[in-house]
Amino acid sequence: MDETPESLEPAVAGDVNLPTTLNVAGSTPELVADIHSDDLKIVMGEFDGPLDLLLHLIRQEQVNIYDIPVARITDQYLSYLQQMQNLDMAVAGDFLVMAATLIELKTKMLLPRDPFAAAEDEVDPRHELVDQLLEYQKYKAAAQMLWSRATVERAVFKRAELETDKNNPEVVVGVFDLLKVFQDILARHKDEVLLEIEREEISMAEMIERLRNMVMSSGELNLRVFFERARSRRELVVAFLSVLELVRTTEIRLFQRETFGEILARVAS
Amino acid sequence: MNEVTKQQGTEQAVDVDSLAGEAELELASRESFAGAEDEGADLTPLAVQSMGERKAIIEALIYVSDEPLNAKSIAEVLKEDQSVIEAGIASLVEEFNGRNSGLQLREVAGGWQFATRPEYHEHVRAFLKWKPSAKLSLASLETLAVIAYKQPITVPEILDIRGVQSPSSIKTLLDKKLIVAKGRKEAIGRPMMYGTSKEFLIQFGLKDLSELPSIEDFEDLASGVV
Amino acid sequence: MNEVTKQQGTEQAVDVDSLAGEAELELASRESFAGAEDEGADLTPLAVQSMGERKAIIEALIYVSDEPLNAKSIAEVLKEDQSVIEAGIASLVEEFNGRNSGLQLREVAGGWQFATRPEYHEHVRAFLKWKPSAKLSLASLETLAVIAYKQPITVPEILDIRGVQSPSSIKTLLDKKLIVAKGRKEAIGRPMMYGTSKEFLIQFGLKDLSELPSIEDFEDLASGVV
Repeated sequence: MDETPESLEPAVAGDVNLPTTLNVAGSTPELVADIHSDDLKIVMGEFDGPLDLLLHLIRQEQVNIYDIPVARITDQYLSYLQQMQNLDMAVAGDFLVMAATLIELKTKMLLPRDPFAAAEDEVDPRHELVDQLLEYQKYKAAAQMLWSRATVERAVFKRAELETDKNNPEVVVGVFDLLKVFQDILARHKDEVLLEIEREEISMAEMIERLRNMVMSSGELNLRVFFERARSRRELVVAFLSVLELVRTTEIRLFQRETFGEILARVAS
Repeated sequence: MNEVTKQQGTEQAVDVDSLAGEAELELASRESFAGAEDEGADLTPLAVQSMGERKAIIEALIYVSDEPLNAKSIAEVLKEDQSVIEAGIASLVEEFNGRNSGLQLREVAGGWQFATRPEYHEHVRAFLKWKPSAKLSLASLETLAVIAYKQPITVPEILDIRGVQSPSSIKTLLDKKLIVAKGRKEAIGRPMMYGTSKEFLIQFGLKDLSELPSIEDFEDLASGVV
Repeated sequence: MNEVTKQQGTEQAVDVDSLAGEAELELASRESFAGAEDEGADLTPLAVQSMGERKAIIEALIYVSDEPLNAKSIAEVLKEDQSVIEAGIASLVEEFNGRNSGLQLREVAGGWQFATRPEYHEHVRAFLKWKPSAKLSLASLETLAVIAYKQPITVPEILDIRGVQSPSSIKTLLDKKLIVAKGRKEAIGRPMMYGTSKEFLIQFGLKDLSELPSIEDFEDLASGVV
């Protein structure tokens, strides 16, 4: 699941001081003790997604949203993901996609500008991300407005149930209720366990292990071959990040035999 | 009408800050207070300021109470003398009687409750009878679900799936025009087959039956993979 | 109360003409209207005599209705012009506001309903020992905000705006009946579209969707803060 399940939320939500006024910026990450282990974990549930985390970092760094220092924010973002690695990677799926976007953006920002292009023709590579952040911010603010409304609504009470209501034990239904009811009947009728096909999610740690093994066993690995094993966009992002990780820890190094040739990985000696 | 309601809106906008302190992200479900449990802390209400306010609070409490409410209980909540509360109630009763309201405040089983005035019982009765209902009982809903997903289907086949006889549900659904007869099945006894109607599509906001959610749609939501 | 409930069978032989009997029934409990299933009864209500009576009847009907009740429905039951009913409601609203009542008549989800005034929430809460049960996470609220403003909207489109998968939020919102399926989008995979429900309006105290502030209003707010 790419989102903290609802059932886990109270532990988080209980400690959040929800703003009473419209406060757009993200919330603060928090360290909580996991009752099942001795580790302290960072609760990512507080960030409602990568955009939320980005907004938080932008606010924390007090930088202009229209002129994001991509390198700095990207580093911050990645170090955040580092801390998340102990968490279930499935939770971080969308966070990884954003990591890839940021890294790509960082690269683009490093490229020299086309000296012949007119200044106004140049599109800021950050443009799309900024738009996305601004759009997201609006809905984040709208969510707070809804929260305020619900809070006010909590001060208003309707009459208790009358016998006339109770004698109409009826339900308002939508199509999903219809489906749910139908499923319940089938389950009741057949009492048959549905075969669940697990959608396998490979974690960052597993991907790094896979990369390590592939490089070790052949001495040299064509990254294209490695990337082609990825079966989903998410897996591809994880694969990409694992390469970055092993390069960063200088466990492997990358090289090309010719300009524009295949990128190969080798155990760093 | 809009003028009138607008002022309500502003009136309600007052109190967010004072409410927010207690609140987590909580939505009042309409019935949620029915079986409520005590939270214990900070439930001490403000002291009542005036007779007018006292009456208003008494009115509110009687209104939300699911049982006739006696002066003693109200006095306990407001931490006031029972006689003061009794005076408030008497004044309220008089007020509701005086304004020829559709509601009355009356004493039943040792407590006070609101009720509609008997003079208007015919209108109330007509209303309750008339009240259009897009609602279904659970039994009817189950039958409808089976028909929607398995149509055309006969009554014995529905019994097979639900494990319960559904004759009255079938009648209800036919009455509500949510299902229609779809000819007879070429089988012993030539039983009638049923399917969903155009009215069904309209009520559930569907263009056609292919818009019904599938098991996959649901499982995707349930398993978190979409 | 149980005596009365018992009568709520399929059919009952209440002598409608015997007003005395009826009145007794009314007095037995405010819920007595539930028993009004007598098929033989003449359900055409008496003509409304005066504006005062009309207001009283409107008040009674809104009180017994389990959902916010709109002027159109009242007009249909009373066989009167909707504008006349609307005038009656407006006058009632004014009356309740004027007398500093503990109750208000307010418009929500396109209908009218009585509710306690927010000013007295502390006393009501103390009395009910009320603890809200339904909770929404911030993630679910965000998803709900996107759906409210962009409906009908598909799950992938929500992902585009929130930057995060929202299936468990969608499921929560469906379970709480705050959103409903709104057919399928004519696009690859025919994804299900979602929109907000009547329950959404009720729980957030909205007359209709147009009462939501424009999403562009949040733009200035949002960019002002960061």
